[in-house]
Formats: sequence, structure tokens, C-alpha cells
Amino acid sequence: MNCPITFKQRKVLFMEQNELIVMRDIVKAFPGVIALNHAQLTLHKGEIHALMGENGAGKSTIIKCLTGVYERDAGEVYVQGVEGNVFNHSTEDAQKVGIATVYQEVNLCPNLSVAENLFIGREPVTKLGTVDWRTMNKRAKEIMTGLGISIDVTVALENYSLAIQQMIAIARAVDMECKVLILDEPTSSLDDNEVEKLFNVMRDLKAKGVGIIFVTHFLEQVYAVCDRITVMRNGSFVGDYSISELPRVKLVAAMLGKDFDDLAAIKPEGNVEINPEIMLKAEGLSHKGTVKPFDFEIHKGEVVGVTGLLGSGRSEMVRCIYGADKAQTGKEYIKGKEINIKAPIDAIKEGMAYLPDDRKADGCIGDLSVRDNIILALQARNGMFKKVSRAKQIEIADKFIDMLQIKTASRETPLSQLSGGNQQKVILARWLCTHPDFLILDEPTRGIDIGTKTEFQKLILQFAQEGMSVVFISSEIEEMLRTCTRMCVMRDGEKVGEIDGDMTQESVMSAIAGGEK
Amino acid sequence: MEKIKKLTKQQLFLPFFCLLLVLLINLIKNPAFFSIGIQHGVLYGRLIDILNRGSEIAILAVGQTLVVAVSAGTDISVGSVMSLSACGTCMMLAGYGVNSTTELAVPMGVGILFGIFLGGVCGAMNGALVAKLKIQPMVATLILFTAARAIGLLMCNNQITYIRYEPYKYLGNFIPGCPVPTAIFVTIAVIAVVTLFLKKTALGLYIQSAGINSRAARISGINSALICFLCYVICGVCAGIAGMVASSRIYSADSNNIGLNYELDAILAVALGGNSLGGGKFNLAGAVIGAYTIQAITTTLLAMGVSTDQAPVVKAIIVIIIVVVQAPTFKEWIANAEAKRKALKVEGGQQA
Amino acid sequence: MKSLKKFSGNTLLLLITIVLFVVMYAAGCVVYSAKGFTHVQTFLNLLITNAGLICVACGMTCVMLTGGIDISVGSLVAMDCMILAYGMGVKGWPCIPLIILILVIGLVFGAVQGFLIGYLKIQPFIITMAGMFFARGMTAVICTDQISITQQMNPTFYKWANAKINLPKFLGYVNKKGKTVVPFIRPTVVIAILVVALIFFLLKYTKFGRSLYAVGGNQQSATMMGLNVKTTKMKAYMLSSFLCSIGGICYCLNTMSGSVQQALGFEMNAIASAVIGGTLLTGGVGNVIGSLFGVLINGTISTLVTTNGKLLSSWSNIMTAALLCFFIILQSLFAYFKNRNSR
Amino acid sequence: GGSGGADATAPDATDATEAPADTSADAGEAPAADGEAITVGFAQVGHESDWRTASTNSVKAALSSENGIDLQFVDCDNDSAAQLEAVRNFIEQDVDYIVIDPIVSTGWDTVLTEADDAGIPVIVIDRTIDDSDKYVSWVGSEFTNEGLAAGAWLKAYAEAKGIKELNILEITGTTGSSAEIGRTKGFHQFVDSEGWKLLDSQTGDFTQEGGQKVMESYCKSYAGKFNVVICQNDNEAFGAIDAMKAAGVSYGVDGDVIVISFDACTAGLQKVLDKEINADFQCNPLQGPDCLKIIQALQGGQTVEKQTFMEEPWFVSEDVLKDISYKNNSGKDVTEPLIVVDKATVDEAY
Ligand SMILES: Nc1ncnc2c1ncn2[C@@H]1O[C@H](COP(=O)(O)OP(=O)(O)OP(=O)(O)O)[C@@H](O)[C@H]1O
Ligand SMILES: Nc1ncnc2c1ncn2[C@@H]1O[C@H](COP(=O)(O)OP(=O)(O)OP(=O)(O)O)[C@@H](O)[C@H]1O
Ligand SMILES: [Mg+2]
Ligand SMILES: [Mg+2]
Repeated sequence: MNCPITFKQRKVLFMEQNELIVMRDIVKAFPGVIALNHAQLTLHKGEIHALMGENGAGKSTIIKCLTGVYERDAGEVYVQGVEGNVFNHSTEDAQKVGIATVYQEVNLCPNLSVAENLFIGREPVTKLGTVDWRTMNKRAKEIMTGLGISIDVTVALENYSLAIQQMIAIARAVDMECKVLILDEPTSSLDDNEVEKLFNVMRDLKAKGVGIIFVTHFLEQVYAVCDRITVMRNGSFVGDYSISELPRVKLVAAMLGKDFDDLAAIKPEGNVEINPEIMLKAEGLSHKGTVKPFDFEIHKGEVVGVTGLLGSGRSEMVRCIYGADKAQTGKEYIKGKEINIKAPIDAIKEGMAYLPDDRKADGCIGDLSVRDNIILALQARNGMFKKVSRAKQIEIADKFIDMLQIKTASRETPLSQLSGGNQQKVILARWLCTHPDFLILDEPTRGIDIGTKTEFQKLILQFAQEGMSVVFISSEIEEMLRTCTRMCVMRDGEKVGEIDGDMTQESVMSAIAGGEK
Repeated sequence: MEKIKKLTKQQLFLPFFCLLLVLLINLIKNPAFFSIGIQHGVLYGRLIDILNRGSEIAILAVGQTLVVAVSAGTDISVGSVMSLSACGTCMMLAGYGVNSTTELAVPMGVGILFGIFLGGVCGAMNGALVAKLKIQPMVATLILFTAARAIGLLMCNNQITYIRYEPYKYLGNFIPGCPVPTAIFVTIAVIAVVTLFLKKTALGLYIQSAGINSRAARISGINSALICFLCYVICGVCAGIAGMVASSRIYSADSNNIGLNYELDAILAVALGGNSLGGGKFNLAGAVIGAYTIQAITTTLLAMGVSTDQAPVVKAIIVIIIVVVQAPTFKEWIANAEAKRKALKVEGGQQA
Repeated sequence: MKSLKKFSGNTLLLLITIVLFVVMYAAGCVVYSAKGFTHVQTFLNLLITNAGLICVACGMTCVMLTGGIDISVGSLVAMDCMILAYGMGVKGWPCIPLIILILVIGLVFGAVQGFLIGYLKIQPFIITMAGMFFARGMTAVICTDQISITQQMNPTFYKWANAKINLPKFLGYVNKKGKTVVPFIRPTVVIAILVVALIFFLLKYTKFGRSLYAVGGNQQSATMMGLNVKTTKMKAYMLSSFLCSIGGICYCLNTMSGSVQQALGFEMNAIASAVIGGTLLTGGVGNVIGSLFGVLINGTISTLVTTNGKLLSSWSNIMTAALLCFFIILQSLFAYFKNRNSR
Repeated sequence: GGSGGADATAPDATDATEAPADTSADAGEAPAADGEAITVGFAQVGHESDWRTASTNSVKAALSSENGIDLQFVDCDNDSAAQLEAVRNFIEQDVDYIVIDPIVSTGWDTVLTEADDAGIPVIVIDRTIDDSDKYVSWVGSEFTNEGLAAGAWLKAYAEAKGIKELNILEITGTTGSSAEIGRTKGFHQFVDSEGWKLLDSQTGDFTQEGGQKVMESYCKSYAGKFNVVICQNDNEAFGAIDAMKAAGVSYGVDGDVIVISFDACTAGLQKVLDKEINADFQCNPLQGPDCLKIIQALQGGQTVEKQTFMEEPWFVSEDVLKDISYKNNSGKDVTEPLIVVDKATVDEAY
């Protein structure tokens, strides 16, 4: 009995007929953390399987262990049609056994064309064995049109926004003839429209018998498409439930390991009276090629949302205000004083802060420690010669790690080793520690788990109460409704209007879609 | 055991280990290598040679480390800039057109400052091209790589300019009464100043941020371009100082030969010190140790009488061994192989 | 606007390079028309002298596409030349086996470098620098003398080196001595052009070629998309060293000799050519046609300096650097304005 | 322009500026003959040393417009491929003569054939071309003879001084350069035939720093075991002297170690005068006047000598021997006078 099972004996274990993947007792340790502690996952044929858990629960890690990005330390993996315990040493191996994956961070090559990104590694070839560009471009066009996106597929990927890139990554995985499709937070940068398209694709594949693993932090989406749910917590397996046996509240409780009073209304009732003091005012600001001239105004202690369709220029608008892209026309005033913003540092000195939407490109300094990442903006504001003392750095870092519940092995861990959601928290901490008067949050809750998300929203309101002005961009209208007092609507790089007072899902939707004009 | 493990985890362990390895070879081959004596009131021995002769590379490596960290590229002009600075100084000291002098035309300090200033100017030019015009570092520095030496030669009127003035020899040799080669002090001073600057200001953090993700650094309020420019200027100044030392050793400006191929050694030193040439995090001490490792190899080969033309073969092999030993992947392989061996042992034991 | 966007990175830089080359050459023709700059042969000489460099630059481009660099090329060319010269000039061996030998050496040399870089993930600069030391040292180990391959020692090789492929007569001119000079090229030029064409094809139309771009674009992504990054890198270095061997043969056919001092600084020329031709050192962007023009531009700069004929020793270096500087800055300004417009 | 450059370097190029004065008498008619300046293309090695600069200046001064010549000068920066390119460029420029100082001695056949086809005579100076005879004339030094000279002198000197055992350390020049090859070859003939002990030989790359580094190492490895140091140029000798000084080795006329050097530039002769270098063998850089003579001869339709060896005196610091007889490289027995250096010799040097 105490004799361990040898490899040969293990081969004898049968998988059930409709099981596509069985992962058991998976262990994966990183220096300082045990990311997976005897985790398990079972995927059936023709099901959409949600993988749920807090930030840093180990969702991405278990997926990477399956697809060969990481090599597991222990555990067994069985894949239908492959004999024995499967060890994928590279993603190439995983593709060979029929696993296609969209990873959490967009993993495409920015220098290649859209078509190539879709087909690299499996390019259509001519009779001579050479790459058939014509067919490739044609098929790429078809695939993208099929997803409702009409773009020039011969243009380099870097010219497209994060959302489009996300869709391309999905399209690539979907187009592979696979048994198993893994989607790690594919929807985090998509708007509702795109999400619906994705769901349709997923349902089609499901009908064809493909098993799908779907990671998301949006509970609605889980209930919209999924059949089963595996919940993970702290790298361990909590349970494998069918969707019907696990209502929302229970799911959240399972994820967090404690009861959670769902999404209690966090916005104070009634209209908050607006502080008459104008914090920031922009007149005719514009950036050539992205945003047309717009006016903008925000009062002290106000939370203003910016909404619009994918690519409507929400990000560009706030970047312009912050000076991340230097505005070419227009004037900006802070507290009535005209300011001249040439670079972000000028904005920081005026008390602004900007949490960018493209975390990987604009936010993370991956190889630096969590501590360095947190104090970066504060240090930049202080200037090079006023170094924040080591003790102070540690104090600040510890404070925010605690306050935002950042899951990290230590404060000296490189940021790149944190899970996606925790990286986002670190970047937020970077801005909070500068005590800004005016905070711009572009998709701050992207990839953040449900518990923290609520905390986040509470935090935003708390800041507002303390007199901070906040601009808030989110793809989730609901989230904005819960926090904002007013909303700007963007369409095609133009500010087309503002909504205040009567803000409901419907009114916002119709404003975005541009029903009336 | 625990302590040893902890020691091996240290960042500097590997570069240091490699240096020791090279010295160990010497210990086995010829223990006399380590004899240090005092002759004519100065320290004398191969180890002193390594410290002394390694100064230029070490100083260059300091500047190069910063440049590599901030721009993920290398400054290949440092060798030429060394030569230019030396020529500039000698021209100032001797006066234009004079090819040998025993009297200085200007005070020595002025001449030396001028040389270092020239280095800074070259660094500024490289920096402007890289930081402002976003030209790839290697190409931007290729310009001065080609031109600096020639400009130096023009300054010296196409000749080797000799400064036969005793104090000028101090920098590269000995100050009377002091048994330690002056170059060692210069190196220590350069390293100390740069380290202090990095420690006392946030420059280190800025450099690393700009080097890892310059877009994110800019958004966080760091003027990436300025930091990049600054690093190139520092690198240029380091090259200028190294040029002074090299020039003082031969009390002349041999434009064609001062700093010849030093850029390669400087870059190699940075890498041997465990720094990634891809930019980002850096480790100054490692680079300095790397520099002395290279010099130790060179001195060893010379001591063993390996012909200078063929020495590169041995040098190449040693370098490969060092980097392979340092490579994380290699360490992983070894660890895996070990684990497998152990696992097999266990399994084998059970069957028996 | 849309059409401008289509000239993404690669194509636009290439276009700029070609236009600047034509302008520069035309300027040379105007200024130095009296000094034979307008002769067809002047242009062909550019190809003849740089045939080896063109091959090497093609290999360098492939390596740079993966985000790597290969600075061993110059020494490798020197070693190849030395092997050829020593084999033929001293030992009197036949040339075909020797050529095969150095091609194999190229592959093996590249494989070792590529293995260390791809599989052990050691920085390319360091490995190839070690390769550079090694090859240069080996050259000295083989022989420290200057060796030449003479007609007596190897008539076949001599014949190849001196073979002329004449162009039509009307392209020539009559010189002061009354002799008609018919423009010609050497077989090495044909080899170089073939190499460019082949590598162009390889990069554009084969899976391997495209994977070079992918690896250079984002190594992590390439891994996650299921490409075998390690092997791709290793192959890139093998290709580079192999092309280096071909370049070495061309170089040897041009110089007919071997010596330790040969091809010094060749790696810098190759890198500069590739970069001027629009290849990024960071990888993922580049093209061999660009590299070909890069070589021609470098060649033209040096021809301009040569043709001037009145420069003091040091001024020729300074002029070369100044022209290089001018060119690079112009190129970067164009790229800058293009980016600004399309953003 | 070219002439301005030559003027700027006047101070030490005394010989060079004299050169045109020597030849101007018979130079007058050549350009007058066809009324137009003769164009000459000169592909120089580079600018790596003072010696080279002297050589360049000498050619520039001789082939000047005063002598009816339009000189096209190219500095090839030690790149042999660039030199081939430069020669091809001269052919396209349709020059009347090409002068080459070949960086490498090999690989010239192809391009010389091209020049031949275009009817342009090629004159070679300084370094040699081994693999082709398609040039009309060569002017330069016989490096092997220089090596032999050093050997012959050392033999005679040791005999005169009664030194029994010679333990020699050699610092050679840049590997593969013809000077290095020739000097090594010549000197080693004596080492072998006389049974001298050559302790070590390393290259110092013709630089002062190189010489210094190698000597520093020698001083430790062979402390007290050597009594001759032969450096293949003056710069290396300066470095070696510094290193010996630092290591406390006594050298020169009054010391234990005999120092031999080549080149005999001003600074080198100064060291001979100071009795720090025992013997210095000149390597004459002033090929300009000879070059001019050849061109004028060819212009006048005369035939020229295939080889012209330049005069290269031997300088010593002690007056112990008058002259030395030896068998030179071409197998001829010759007797060379030894010149004891005085202030005037130093001032006249290049
Ligand atoms: N490469 C790595 N090195 C070290 N630790 C890592 C690495 N990758 C992940 N971790 C750690 O493993 C744990 C699990 O991370 P994982 O990315 O799997 O979380 P996740 O469930 O996907 O979270 P999120 O929802 O935020 O994406 C985290 O604590 C993280 O810090
Ligand atoms: N469907 C599309 N077709 C073509 N181009 C698009 C499309 N969607 C977005 N883009 C491009 O992407 C650019 C960037 O959009 P931007 O990031 O400003 O959008 P956003 O409103 O911030 O949306 P999100 O943050 O959700 O990506 C747009 O200027 C547009 O050129
Ligand atoms: Mg994740
Ligand atoms: Mg956005």
C-alpha cells in the first residue's frame, strides 16, 4: 500500500469516455510561493468549463502547466487520445495533442501582420512548400470578418488596439483544429459587443464537441455560457461544480473562502452634492489622428466616467489630458491656473495620476521589485536627488501590499512574477502613494477578481469623498453606474455628449450606440 | 552547508567565483604568480599587474554598465573616445604641433580636465543620437567609433605626442613614495563616485525603469530620454578618465593604439559580471569583477607564454566556460540531471 | 493615410534607404563626373569588392531578425580565407574539398554558437565574441604568415578568381591610354546576388523565415504560439556562419590570400550595413534587400572618400563618419515624421 | 588640400621637404612635355605610426604639383580589401600611374591584371607584393636585411665585449606584417646559426603599450635570466625600457641588458644618444624622391629597375666597432659602417 505507484502502473488508469483532460495532484512551486498545491482539473467533451478563483489563486499557472509553458513539479495529466501521463515540454507539444490557448497577457508578435499572427507556425503552403501569402491573407480576412471585425489583415499588429489584438489572439486559437480550447481572461479588454461575439464562437465550438476552459472574473459571463465550474483558492482545488448547483453567492463564497455580501449597493444613496470647486478644466484639447478637440471639466471630489465603444478613443482622451500623448491644441487649467503639460512628469507635479489601460506596455516595470514599482511615481515626483529613503520605501510598500491585499511572495519579488490582477494592484498603489488630487483610472479593474473589484469601487468612492477627483473608464457599464456621478460619451474619437442625473444601463447604451444625434 | 547555499545565492557569487577560478588555475600552474613583493619602494607582482592593468577596463565597464542598462545597447565608441581624450590632453599640455615636450603649455590639471571634458562631449553626442533621435545605440556609437580616433590624430598633428614631464606619468604609474599604482586609486575613485551617486540619488531606479520599460517609465513621470542621455555622458566621462590613465602610462598620445579593442573587453566585462546586455537591472560590482577577470585571463596567458596571436583561442574557451557555468538554463539542467539520478537510485533500490 | 500605414516599419525604412542611396550616388556622379564616377564599372566595382560582405550581411540580417547579433563573422571570414590559402597555397590541396570543408566548418561553428545561444540562453554578443576570439586565434594557429594562392599552386581557383563576365561593350569607355575598358563583373558578384535572392526568398516564403521574424518580434509570444524558439535561433546562427563561409570564399576569391589581419572590423561593416538597410538590432524588422543597399551605401561612402583623393589620412575616417552620421540622422528623421503623421 | 596638409607637418619632415628641392632640377621638363599634370593615385596603408606619416609626407612632398603631378591620395586604414577597392577606383579615374604601399603582400594578381589591362603602370613602395610581377618597380626597405643586420651586429658586439652567453627576449611587431616577418626571419637566422638562446617571443603589436606589457611580464618570468631584448620597432623599445626601469633591470650601454631596436626615428635615436638603446637599425620611410624618379623615367620612356633598395644606416651608441661585414639576404657579402649617434644625427632623423 505504501509502495508508490510506478510510471508503468499509472498508464493503466483509464479516463472516462467523455473526459478530455484530467489533471491531478498538480504541484508547482516558484521561488517563495507554492503556486499550485495538489490542484486538479477535469474537462469534459463539449463543455465550457469555468476556472474561477481570486487573483493569484493559480488559474493561469495551472493552465501553463498544462500547455507546457511551465514544467510541473509533480502531478499527473491525461489527455484523451494520448497514452499515459502527458508531459508537455513546450507549447508546441501541447498544440500537437490538440490544445489551443489564449493566454492572459496578449501573446502575439507586434511586428508581424495580423494574418501572420493568425497563422504563424501553421501557415498555408503552396505545392512547393512555400508560404502561400494569398491564401493566408484571404483566410485571415474571412476569419476576422467572421468575428465581425473588418480590418486590414496585412498591416502589422502593433497598429491595432489592445482589444483588437485580444480578438486576434482568440481568433488564432479558435481557428486551430483543436480538442481543447483554453481562454485565460479573454474578455478583460473586450466590450459587451465583442464578448457576445466570442460567446457565439464558443457555443459553436462546444456544439462540435470541443472542450473549453474559460477563465474570467465576470460572474455574469460565467453564468451566461459555462456548464461547469472549478474553483481554486490559494493554489489548491476547492471544488468542481455544475453551474446549476452553484449560485452566484455560493460561488463567490467558495472563491473567497468566506461569505460575501455580494454586490451590496456601495454608492451612497441620493445625489451627492457637487463641490463647486473646479479641479481640472480642459478646453479644445486634441491629439492629431486620435481625438478631436474636446472640452472637459471635473469638480473636486467628483467621479466622472468615460464611456464609448471599443476603440472610440476613451483611452486617447485621458492620455491627452494627462500628457501621455502631448496635446496639440487646447488649454488645460488646474484649480483655475493654466498649466502647460509637455510630459507626464508635469502632470504628476500638478497632482495628476494616470493608471494606463495597457498594463504590460505602459505600466509594468517587470524586472523591478514590487517595492520599486510602488514608489516609482512618488520618486519621480520628488526628483532624482530627493531619494525616498529605504525605510520609507519599505513602509509605503508594506502599507499598500496590506491595503490592496497584494498577493506576493515578498515586497522584493519582481513584478513580473505576480499574477495579472496583482500586478494591476501594484500599479494602482504606485499612483495612490503620490496622493493625487486628480486620478485617471483607465480600466483599473481589468483582470481583478470580484472581491477586490468591490473593494476597488469602494476605494474610489472613498477617495472622492476625501476630495480626490476621479476619471474612471471601464468596459463594464454597471461598474461605472455604481461609482460615477456623470459620464462622458465618446464616439469615433470625438466627445459626443455627457450624461448625468438619470443614468441607467439603457440610457448609457443608447448614448454610446448613438441612437440620437 | 546552509551557509554555503546562502552564499551561492548571492548575486555576486558567480562573477566572483569565476575570477577565483581563473586565479586557481594559476595557483596550480605556477604558485609564484601570487608572490607580491616590494621593489624600489613599490608593490611588484602579477596580482598587482592585474589590478593595475585592469583599471582601464574596469573604469570603462562602469560606464558601459549604465549604458547597457538604460538603452539595451552597447557603446562601441569607448575605445576611440579614450584615444581622443588622450590626444586632447596631450595637445593641450604640449601645445598644438609640438610632438615632444618636457615643459607644459598649460597646467596639468587643465589638460586632464580638457581630456575628460572631451570624453563627456563624445558621450553627449552619442546620448543625443540615442535618446533624442532614437537611433540604435550600436549604430549611433559607430559614428564616433570611426571618427574619434581620427579627430584625435588631427589634434596631435598626425604624430605621437610625448609629454616627458614626470608628474604626467604619475596617473598611469606611481606617485613617488606611494607603493600602490595610482591607476588603482583612480579606479576606486570612479567606482566610489558612481556607486555613491547611485546610492544617494534615485538614478539607479530611474536607469533600470527606463531600461526595462521606457514607455511605462515615462508615464510614471521619468524623463527616460534625459536619463538615457545622462548615462551616455557618464560613459563618455569614464572613457575620458580611462584615456587619461592609458595615456599617462606611455606619457604620450598614441592615437592609433590607445584603447584599441577596449570596447569589446568592456562589454565582455559587463556580461561576465552577470548583467544582461538586454538592458534593465544591472550590477555594477559584477561588471568590475568581470573586468578584472578578463585582465586576469590576459595576464595569465601572458605569464604562461601563450603567444599573443593564439591567446584568443584560450581566452574564447575560458569565456565560454564561464558564461556556460553562469547560465541559469545550464544550472537547471544540472539540477534536473541530479534529480533524475536520485530518482533512479530510489527506484532501483526498491526493485532490488 | 491608410496607404502610408501600410508601409509599416520594414517597408518604409527600406524605401527611405533606397531613395537615399540613389540620391547619394547621383550626387557623387555630378560632383565627380570627371573622375570616372559615372562609369558603369565604378558601380560594378562596388559589387566586386563587397561581394563577400554582401553574403555576410545577409547572414547577419537573419541573426539580427531574431534579436541577436553575430560579431564572429569577420574572424570567421579570416579563418576561412586562411584555411583556403593554407590548403591551396602551402599544402597544394585541391580547391573543391577545401571549399566543402569550410562550408562544413561554417555549419559546425554556427551550430555550436547557436546551441549555446538558443538552448543555453546565453547572450549572443558574448558567445559570438568568444567565437570571434576563437576564429581569429585559430587563424594564427594555422599560420601567422601571409599566404597567397598563386596560379602555380591552384590553377582552378586562380581561374575562378580571374574569370571576367563582360557586359556589353557600349557600356564601356576608352581611357587616356586609348584602351577600351569593357565593364565586367566577377563570379563572386553572381554568388552574392544569388545569396541575396535566396535569402530574400527564404525570409519571405518559408516557415523558417517567418519564424525568424516571430522570434525577433516577441520571443515569449513566439514560444507561446508554439514555435520552437531554441531551434529557430540555432538555425539562424548556423545560417549566418554558413553564409559567412560563402562570404569567406568570395572574399578569398577577391584577395587570393590568407592572413591574420584580414577582414578586421568586418563585423562592424556587416552590422552597419544591415542597420542602415532598415534592420533593427532589437529584432523582428528587416530585410536582405535593405542589407544589400546598406552594403552599397557603405561602399558608396568609401568610394566617395576615395575618389576625392585629397583628404589627409585622418580626414577620410572623419568624412566617412560624417556621411554615415548624416545618413543615419536623415533616416531617423524620415522615420520620425512618418510616425508622427500616421499616429 | 593635400599640400596644406604636408606643410602643417613640416617641423620634423625636414628630409621630406628637402626632397623636391633635390629633384626639381630634372623635374622641370616632364610636365612641360605634355603640358598637362600627370595624375598619380597613391593607395597608402593607413596612418598607424609616425613612420607611416613620414612616409606619406615624403610621397606627398615629392609627387606635388610643383613637380607637375596631381596626386590622388587614399588612406586605406589598414584594410586590405579597401585598398583593392582604392586601386580599382584609380583605374576608373583613369590616372596615369598608381603607387601602392600594399597592406598585405598577397592577393594582388587580379587587380594588377586589371590595371595592366587598362594600361596603367603600377609602382610599389615600402611593403612588397609576393604573388604578382605585374608592377613596374618597387622601392623600399629589405626587412630581412634589417633582421640580419641586427644579428650581425649583435654577434660582433658580443665578441667585442666578450659576452659568452646570449639570452634573448624578443618583442615582435604586428603578426603577419612584412616588417615583422622579415625582421624575425633575418634575426632568427643568426639565432639558429650562432646557437643563441631565444627565451621567449611575443608580439607587442608595434606599440609602446604592447612593448611595455610584454616586457612587464618578461621581467617577472625571466627575472635575471636575460641579457638581450630585441624590439621590432622604436615604440616597443620605449615601452620595454619603461618596464625594465620599473622592474629595476639595468639596461643599455651601462647596464646588463642589451637593447636592440628598429626604425631609428627621432625619439629612437635620442634614446640611442642617451645610451638606453644599444643599436637601432633604420627603416627609411622617405620613398617619395625615388618614386618621383621612377615616374619621371617612365614618362621619358626609359626603363626602370625592378627593385630599388633604400639606404638604411645602422646606428649605435658606442664607438667600439667601425663596421661589420655580413652576408645579406641576396647572398652578397657587404660591409656596413656603424654610425655613432650624436646630436646632429638625432636632429636630422625623420
Ligand atoms: N513566473 C513566476 N515566478 C514566480 N511566481 C509566480 C510566477 N508566475 C506566477 N507566480 C505566482 O503564482 C501565483 C499564482 O499566479 P497565477 O498567475 O496562476 O494567478 P491567477 O489565478 O491567474 O491570478 P489572476 O486572476 O490575477 O490572473 C501567484 O502568487 C504568483 O505570484
Ligand atoms: N474595429 C476597429 N477597426 C479598426 N480599428 C480599430 C477598431 N477598434 C479600434 N481601432 C483602433 O484602435 C485605436 C485605439 O483605440 P482606443 O484604445 O482609444 O480605444 P478605447 O476607447 O480606449 O477602447 P479600449 O480601451 O477598450 O481598447 C483607435 O484609434 C482605432 O484606430
Ligand atoms: Mg491569471
Ligand atoms: Mg482603452
